[in-house]
Amino acid sequence: MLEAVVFYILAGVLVAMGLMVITRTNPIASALSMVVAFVALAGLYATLSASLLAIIQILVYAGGIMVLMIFVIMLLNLHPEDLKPMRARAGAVSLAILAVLGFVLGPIFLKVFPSGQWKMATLFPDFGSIFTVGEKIFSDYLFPFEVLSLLLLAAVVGALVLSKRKL
Amino acid sequence: MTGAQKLYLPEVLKGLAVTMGHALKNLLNPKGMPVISFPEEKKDLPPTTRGRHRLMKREDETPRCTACMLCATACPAECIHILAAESADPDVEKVPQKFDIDMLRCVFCGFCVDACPLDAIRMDVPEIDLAGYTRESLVYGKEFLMNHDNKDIVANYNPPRPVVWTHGPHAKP
Amino acid sequence: MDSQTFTLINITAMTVVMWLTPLQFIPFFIWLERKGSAIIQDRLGPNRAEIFGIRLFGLIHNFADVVKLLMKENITPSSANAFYYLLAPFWAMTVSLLPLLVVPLAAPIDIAGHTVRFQAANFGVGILYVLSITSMGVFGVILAGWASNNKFSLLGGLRSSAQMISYELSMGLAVVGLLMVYQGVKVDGIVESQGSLLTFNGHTLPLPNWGIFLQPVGFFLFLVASFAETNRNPFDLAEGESELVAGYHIEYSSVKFALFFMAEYSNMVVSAFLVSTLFLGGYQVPFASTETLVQKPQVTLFILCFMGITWGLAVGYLLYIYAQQQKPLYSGMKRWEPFILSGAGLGLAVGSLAILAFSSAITFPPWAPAVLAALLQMICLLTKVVFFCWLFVWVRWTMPRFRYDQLMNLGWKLMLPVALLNLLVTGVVLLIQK
Amino acid sequence: MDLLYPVTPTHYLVLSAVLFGIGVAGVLSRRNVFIALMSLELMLNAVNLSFVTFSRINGDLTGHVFVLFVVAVAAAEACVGLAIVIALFRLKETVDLDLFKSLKG
Repeated sequence: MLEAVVFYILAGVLVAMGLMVITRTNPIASALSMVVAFVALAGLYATLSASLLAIIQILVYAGGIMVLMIFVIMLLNLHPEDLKPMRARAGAVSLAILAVLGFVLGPIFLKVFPSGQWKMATLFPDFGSIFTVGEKIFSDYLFPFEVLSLLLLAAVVGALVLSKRKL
Repeated sequence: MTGAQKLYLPEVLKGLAVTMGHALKNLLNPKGMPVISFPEEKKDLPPTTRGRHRLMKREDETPRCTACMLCATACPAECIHILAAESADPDVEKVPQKFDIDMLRCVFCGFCVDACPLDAIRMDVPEIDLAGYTRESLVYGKEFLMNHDNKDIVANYNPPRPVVWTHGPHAKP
Repeated sequence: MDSQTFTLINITAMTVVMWLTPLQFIPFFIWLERKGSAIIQDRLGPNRAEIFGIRLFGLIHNFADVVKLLMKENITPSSANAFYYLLAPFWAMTVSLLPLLVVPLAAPIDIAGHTVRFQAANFGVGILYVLSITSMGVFGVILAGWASNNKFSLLGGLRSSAQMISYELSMGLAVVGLLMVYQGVKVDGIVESQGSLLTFNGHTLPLPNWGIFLQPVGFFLFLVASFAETNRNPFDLAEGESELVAGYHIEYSSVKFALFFMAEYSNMVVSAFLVSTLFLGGYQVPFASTETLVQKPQVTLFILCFMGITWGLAVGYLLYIYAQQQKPLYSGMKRWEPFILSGAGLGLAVGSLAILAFSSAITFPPWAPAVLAALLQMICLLTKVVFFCWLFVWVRWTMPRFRYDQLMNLGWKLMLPVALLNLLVTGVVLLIQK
Repeated sequence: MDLLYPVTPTHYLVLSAVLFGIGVAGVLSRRNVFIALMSLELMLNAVNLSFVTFSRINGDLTGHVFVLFVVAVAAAEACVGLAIVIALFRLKETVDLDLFKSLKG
């Protein structure tokens, strides 16, 4: 019962904050809703016993990427005419399309994969902790991991080249 | 900067040693601190301090001021408010009926002292803690300005020495 | 009482305690800051506020401050974004109170078949939790800076958030070095491994197995980064008075300002707790492991009494010379006040001496050794924390403020490479030792 | 009530789908480049939630590893994306996506 309550609270916050992100006029308000959404998502990860990911979610997304985003929004001196509200028609149309898709695909999905289809597996101890995930990364996924570091380096250099006025 | 200074840390430690030395010295010998605990202990001010105003008196205890308004005109802060009245003395034309100085506006420039032709106003009362709980309490009236002067200062009053020009158009050969 | 209920009560109680701990430290810290700055600068410091003539060497000023801040006018600027403007101080305060939950106050003890833990939450992710919470602290500053609609506060907020992000990296890497050395992320595990003696190449050295000895570079990096994270001098550019008036909290008054003020000090208390827990052995008493303390209560009692004697005498002596050497400075101060306080110190010393003298005659009840050990460990941790609080004050009144480019250069060009190098060296040494 | 309780992996997957849908709607309907970027992040996070859920279903950590990679890629994306936004803002003085069409033929 407790799990269900926690899930619905977190899911509710997540969806509400997601809607806030796309409906707010002011990007700062969007970004802050996004932060709350990420914290809720971290909570959901924790209920799925992915403790490391929950922390990474807060540390990297909420504490890193979103701060960068807010930083840039504040740095660019936005004119008031830049802050256009959501285009109501486009929003309504896209949400309607998504709702139709949901209503068409949802029952099919539930038919093919009924609610009881998937069970949570019994987990080995330390599932999702820093040690087990680290072991997985540094054994099976070592090469992608190293390539990823290259990607990040490229991103850093790219960002510097793009944003610095005079190199 | 040298290499050791660029590392910051050695210099930081030196600085920390200095401040800790002061802290320990003062902790173990609080009497040695060069501190004046102000409202109770007061610093001796030099005799030429430009302090609060006072109004000078004639020998018959009437104010020297003749309400000529020169000080009020000279005042850049417009803090002097004078109301003139007929004088009882036939030799004196007028006396101030009211002479208020708003100390909250005064900027202590001393122009009023320079402007006065009768040496009736001076700024030599060595009071620097002019504070009050209400605005009204800091508007000093004639009675206050005439009677609340520092007796020691008045007794030892030394007018500032005249300026002796050593060069320029006023220079004396 | 079954064990589950007991654990629940234990966790709840410890959560409350750990939330209240920084709050309890704040008045003490502010007093330390004022008096410390005063004696560093050859001043006397606050000594006027009183309650019935009792002044407690300026400690009463904190109460006066609280009253002053609560009674001030609570202003919201008309052009501010009211919701976020109000949210910011609450966010700052909340986030500053959370990280202490993972810090253990003492080793767990067994009483009457139950294990009492002195740690509110033992997350599997351990110290990473602290890093993630502190990374959320930036938002309070950013929000305050942006929502006040004031260019000075915006500049202050931007500066401070850039600074916090930059130094978070060095802080995280310093912690990673520590995790490599102690082979674990859980805070209680890290503290437990700091209880033994340092071994190097099979030799046991006469040093405790503390992070500061294993990771000296990491210690300095963490310390400097925590100064920067708490926006504390020499890194307090966020509130560079000379150019930004007060930085991000320029528009805040009354209770909202009090919240920011408290959050700043609470952050420093948390930093002090973290540094002492991670690098100075936490609750561990040097050269006396938890087992020693529990098995030999005489030793525990001896250390406690020894501390009581030395501290009692030191405090008593200091207050006595204060009472002796008063000029008419503290006029209106009750002359007996320093004497009473110094008498209390002396009493502590004498009492400790008496207990020590008769300690061989004491028979300990079965619960006593564990409780005594826990008490000693808590006092030990608090001593370290108070030392770091003093360090914060000490550094603040010693160092000039950095310039902004110097700050960024230090963070990115000096501390980050050094932290990476530290990791490399640590890894190589660990590999060789294997 | 059967649908809502107990919470099964399907619930997480539905939530993930809803979140993805919100992200898509955001990208489609908002022209502010920051909000578009954030909607992209929302979509990435929706996928992450699916990964974690499937990982939980199978008791296998591959999903977690993948999420970590996605987070790293998202960080890189945000970093480069924001740099591009800054460069474009210097050029056009706006953050409206519709006005960034100079590459269009």
